[in-house]
Amino acid sequence: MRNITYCEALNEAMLQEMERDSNIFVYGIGVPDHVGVFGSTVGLLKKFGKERCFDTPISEDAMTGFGLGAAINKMRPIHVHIRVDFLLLAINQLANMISCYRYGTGGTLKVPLVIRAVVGRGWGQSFQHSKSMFSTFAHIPGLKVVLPTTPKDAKGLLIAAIRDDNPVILIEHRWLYWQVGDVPEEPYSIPIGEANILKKGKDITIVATSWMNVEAVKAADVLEKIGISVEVVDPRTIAPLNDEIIIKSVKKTGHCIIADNDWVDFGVSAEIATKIYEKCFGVLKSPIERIGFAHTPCPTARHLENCFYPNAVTIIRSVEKKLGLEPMDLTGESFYSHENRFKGPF
Amino acid sequence: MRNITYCEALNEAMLQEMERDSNIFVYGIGVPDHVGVFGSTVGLLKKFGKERCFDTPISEDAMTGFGLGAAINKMRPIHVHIRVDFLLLAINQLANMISCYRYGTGGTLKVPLVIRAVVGRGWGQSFQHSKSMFSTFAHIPGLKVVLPTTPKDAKGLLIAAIRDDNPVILIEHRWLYWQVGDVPEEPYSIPIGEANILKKGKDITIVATSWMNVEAVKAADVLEKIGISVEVVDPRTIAPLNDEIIIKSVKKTGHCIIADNDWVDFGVSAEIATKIYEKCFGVLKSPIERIGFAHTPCPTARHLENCFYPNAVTIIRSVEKKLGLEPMDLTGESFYSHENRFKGPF
Amino acid sequence: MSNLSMDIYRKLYLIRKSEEEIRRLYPENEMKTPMHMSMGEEAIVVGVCHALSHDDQVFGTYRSHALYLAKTENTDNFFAEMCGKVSSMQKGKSGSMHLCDPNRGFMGASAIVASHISVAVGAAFANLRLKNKKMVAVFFGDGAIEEGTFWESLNLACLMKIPVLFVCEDNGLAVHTSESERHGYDSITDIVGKFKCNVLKEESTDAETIYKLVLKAIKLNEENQMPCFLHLKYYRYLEHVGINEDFNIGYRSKNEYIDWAKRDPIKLQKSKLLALGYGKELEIIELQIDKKIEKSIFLAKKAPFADESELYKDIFSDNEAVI
Amino acid sequence: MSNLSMDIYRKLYLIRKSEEEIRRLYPENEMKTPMHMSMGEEAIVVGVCHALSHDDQVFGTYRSHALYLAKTENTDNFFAEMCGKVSSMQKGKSGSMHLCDPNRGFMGASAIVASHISVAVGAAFANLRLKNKKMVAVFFGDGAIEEGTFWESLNLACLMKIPVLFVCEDNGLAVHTSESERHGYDSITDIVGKFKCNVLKEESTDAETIYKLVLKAIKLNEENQMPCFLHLKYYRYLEHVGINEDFNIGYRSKNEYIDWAKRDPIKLQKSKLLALGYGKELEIIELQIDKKIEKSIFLAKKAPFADESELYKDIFSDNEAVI
Ligand SMILES: Cc1ncc(C[n+]2csc(CCOP(=O)(O)OP(=O)(O)O)c2C)c(N)n1
Ligand SMILES: Cc1ncc(C[n+]2csc(CCOP(=O)(O)OP(=O)(O)O)c2C)c(N)n1
Ligand SMILES: [Mg+2]
Ligand SMILES: [Mg+2]
Repeated sequence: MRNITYCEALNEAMLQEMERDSNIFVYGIGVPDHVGVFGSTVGLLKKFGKERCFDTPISEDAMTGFGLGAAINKMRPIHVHIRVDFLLLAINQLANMISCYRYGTGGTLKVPLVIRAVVGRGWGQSFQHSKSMFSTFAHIPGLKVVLPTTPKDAKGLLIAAIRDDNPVILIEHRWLYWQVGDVPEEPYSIPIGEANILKKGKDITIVATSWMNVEAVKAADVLEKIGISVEVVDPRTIAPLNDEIIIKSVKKTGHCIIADNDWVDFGVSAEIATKIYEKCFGVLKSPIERIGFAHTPCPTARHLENCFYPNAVTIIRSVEKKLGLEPMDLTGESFYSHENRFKGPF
Repeated sequence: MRNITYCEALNEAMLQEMERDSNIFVYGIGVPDHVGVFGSTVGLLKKFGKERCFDTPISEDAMTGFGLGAAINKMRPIHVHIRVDFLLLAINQLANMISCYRYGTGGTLKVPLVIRAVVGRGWGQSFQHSKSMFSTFAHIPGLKVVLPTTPKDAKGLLIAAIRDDNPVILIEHRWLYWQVGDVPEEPYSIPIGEANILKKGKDITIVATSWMNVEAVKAADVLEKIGISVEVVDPRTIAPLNDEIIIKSVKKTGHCIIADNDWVDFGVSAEIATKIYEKCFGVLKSPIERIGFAHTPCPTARHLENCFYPNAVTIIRSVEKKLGLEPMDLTGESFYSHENRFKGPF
Repeated sequence: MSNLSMDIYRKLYLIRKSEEEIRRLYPENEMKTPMHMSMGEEAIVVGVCHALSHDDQVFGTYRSHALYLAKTENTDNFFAEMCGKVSSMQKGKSGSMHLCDPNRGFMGASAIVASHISVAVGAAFANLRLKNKKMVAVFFGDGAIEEGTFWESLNLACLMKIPVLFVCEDNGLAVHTSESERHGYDSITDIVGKFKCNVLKEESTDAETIYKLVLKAIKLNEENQMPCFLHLKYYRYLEHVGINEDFNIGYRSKNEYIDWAKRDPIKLQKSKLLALGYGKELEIIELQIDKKIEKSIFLAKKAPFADESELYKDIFSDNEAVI
Repeated sequence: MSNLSMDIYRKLYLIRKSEEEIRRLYPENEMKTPMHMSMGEEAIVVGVCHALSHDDQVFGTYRSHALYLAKTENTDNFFAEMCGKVSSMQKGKSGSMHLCDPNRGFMGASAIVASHISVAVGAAFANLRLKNKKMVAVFFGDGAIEEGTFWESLNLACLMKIPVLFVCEDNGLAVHTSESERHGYDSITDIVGKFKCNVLKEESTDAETIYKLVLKAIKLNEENQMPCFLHLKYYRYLEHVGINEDFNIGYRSKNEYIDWAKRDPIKLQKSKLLALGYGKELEIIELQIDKKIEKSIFLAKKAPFADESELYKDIFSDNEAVI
């Protein structure tokens, strides 16, 4: 047992892999500075020098193409974005270049490129720093999209991404950075494309992505007190989406809620719901409930932001409704509060 | 009755609106040249001069921001892209700027901006000129996304888009350009957010987008011969998605196929399917079948391209399977063949 | 001259004082929005905005406190928005990073580096077409010129003869990264000068100098119908985001700051006016502004938050029902 | 010299002849891929590629017939891919717009204007780090310099001292739009010259002149470790896409063509060699190439199409099962 944070796990994954393979390098805006992308790249510059850990101009599009070029020439780049929103400047590279480069060369070239992008709430980030966008990435054939939830996943999936010969986008929720968990010291990888049951249960299944897993587990813990047994399934990888464990769970429970860390409409929750409906046809006892962001741009003011984002309480109320329960008394329960974690400036 | 093509309908819509309101202008790469974006902008330069119909540098990102800037200052720009793939260079403007500009100004400014983008097959367009991407646009709150199918829709929805005070993206399949239909001469608008029943039926519902409606209607006509009554519903607008007519239809038929002009996974078909499953819970007689592109980059060679794209035959076979019918003999049927329409070069 | 100098001082003082109040109040955690402070850049925005008319338009970045106040002097809305209150035009939806006040020509601010530059060009194009004589100035940092869209926008404005003022506020830093680690050239003005563009540059912290430069830029534009690129240096006093100094971190030296602070734009303007014997007038102005700000803060604090339904409003025009 | 001239002629002739064959065969509709013909640009690609070694790498655009053949001389794969056959390395998936042959240093071609430029910079960066001495040249049109990513890539290469050859093939046109309607400046080389970049330009249609220029560029790079921007003019003989002339349309005049055709790169090289008395050798070479091409076309036509399962292959490496 060695408890470290998700952030430390990410850092350790890169450190160990970079020690193993000198062709791996990490780059991106702010990567080598003292803040190190919320701490995740801290220490890498000192250890590997600026040849392998470097800052870049504010040129997301070119820096993404740059990664592709280095990857087809046998390097293994890790490109880091402190917010996924900035990656929108490079969608052309993702959709028109990276995702199909190998295909277009008849399999001659490989594209071992990792793109890490942070999502999540801060100190009033507003509408330009709050998107998730992973459903768009998942929609495009040729990209793998991974959303680690636990510290153990963070290390294992990042190592798997680095070792993968294909482009992998890792989506990391910044609130997860502080999650603490048991993480093996030695390098290991967790297969891309495997779901994970975060909590076993039998009355209802919650499929959650990224941070929403933390909220879902919390909701499950609270509901347990009134005798409701919730199973929380984390797909971890959304492209390719392996739905086996999800389907098995829903077949068992008969009820399902999907809690996605994104807008609901045309999001990941739609694809997962469709798969479940199809494969559990006739088995589902109630329609699937989808929980996600309000379908609005994200506002700045905290009280509006709180309405924008769902949380454990949203999930609890939704479970109660689905199972026909009276709303339970939640006074005394302590839920995750960002405010308790930090105050500004960003 | 006046039959004109979809392309002529688009052209007429712009012409009539530009005559009405001198603040409307149309621009984009190739817009004023003799080819005129597959013919749709032909004649506008002559009529309105290059102040209101102009070419641009190959700078999709800036030209999109440019449209936003003109729109908030009370002009009404129409930005045209000969392929939607090029719009990927401007996703940042769509997602981080255009979609939330009004929101961020507390409703002070309006963004009456139309973006027209062409999708569809050509003479071996390959993986960089064959995307659809509209599910991504639909995912982002603050954008309206419209996919006209018939010539009448083309004119009415484009006029509606031009008159709308909000950003509207119009997705036009290039094969539809040759469709002929009755189009009123006077200017008229079709409300954004209204589905349309293209063919009435009672045994099964096909919800189709863009070109797939033509294939669906063809499939329906063929199936009619063996006594199968297919209802074809065209949502026309996917954001905001008004599913009333779709739901009514599926409640009536009990069976549903969604034929989307895009990749299946994480596409529009997932959102529509989820809505149907939810609102027709217990009513559906079989799981929804989703038809779309193969989940691969689009290849160039025609025989592989033919496997990539679904068509009326795909739909017929799918209906038969769903209704437990033997595959019917299709010899003698003539299906749409691109080859008969034109040969290269693009 | 003294009227001009005094007006300029008023704006300089208004900005500095407002930000000082932010520094005082931020730790109370009522302003839940990331503060990218302007301290140090006041001469630029005041100089430029003073040369513009009320109806002229500006576009800014997430670092727009100074620009917003220089253009609008609207401290009521400023503090209301910082506190996320319903009394702000944006009702708290936008925060510090997306200030706006279109009626006073502040057309918006973007927190995606460089993304507003092309928008400004489009806005200027519309003004040209509508012949309404409104100028457009777009402000951005030295980091923004690394984004491709800057070059696209510059090319476009030069090509179409759109009279934008491109105002590059060069503090030599993008977050913690110095210019030399980001730019593959020695002089941006040398490069831009090769476009069909007027180019002016200045390192002064004297707002009046900047003001005169901008008058010149506007005149140049009238003469040759070319946009103008203004390259203006300044020193960022505080950390990239947040209200503190950060000289202890080591990526820059405090000595630089000390040098620049000697010619601090507010102090500079004040000493000029004092030398001219305007001590009394200054006192009055400062007092008025202190009051104005105090009142704005009081109102902001007192105001309620918007109703939760506000979340769903103002996404679409005339179409609130459909979201 | 004569060997060099002859080698260069061989490549020039190979390219021209191959495209003439495309013009002959395209109406048969077996090549179902959009043809952006190279005719007119042969001197550039041959001049550049001849100065590169076998292992050096190039990146091209949708208009890469000439570049592909100059770098690889691989007519078998070329025609197989044009016909969409399984005998091509890409098995018909890519067509005319996405030629590639990494083993011969042709690293790929993109049909999204300018999108490959940054990829080339990254590839050159990898070569630098891996110390494998491979040069990288990236080819793009005068339209590509309007895309922001060109400027980002240029800045990056200059900043990081990555020795890329940026080869701008300037035909003065983007589809039907002339340069003056797209560029807000007079001279791109004047601009790029202000970056930390070597700049060379040439209007010659003599491949040997280009060849020497590139040797100079490579030498310059060794001396000062800066990338090099080569600005090379040429005339596009045919329509933007397709195999026909288009002088009847009116956006350009046939007289321009007639002027350029007088110094057509293939004719020019041939007449130089003829003047030196190499008539016999030329005949032999031409005959060899005619045969080579004839055989490649024969093989391409004869080859079968790939199995339909090919659609799903080569998306992911080692991971064909998961798509
Ligand atoms: C497209 C994009 N990339 C990255 C960022 C993160 N970021 C925020 S501010 C900043 C530095 C910008 O520097 P500069 O333009 O010089 O402005 P300054 O902060 O110095 O005023 C960066 C990289 C961003 N906001 N947008
Ligand atoms: C990003 C993007 N925008 C638009 C197009 C459409 N398009 C194809 S070729 C072309 C012109 C390019 O001109 P240039 O770079 O000079 O190359 P040339 O065709 O002259 O060789 C355009 C606009 C495209 N392929 N990619
Ligand atoms: Mg800066
Ligand atoms: Mg050209």
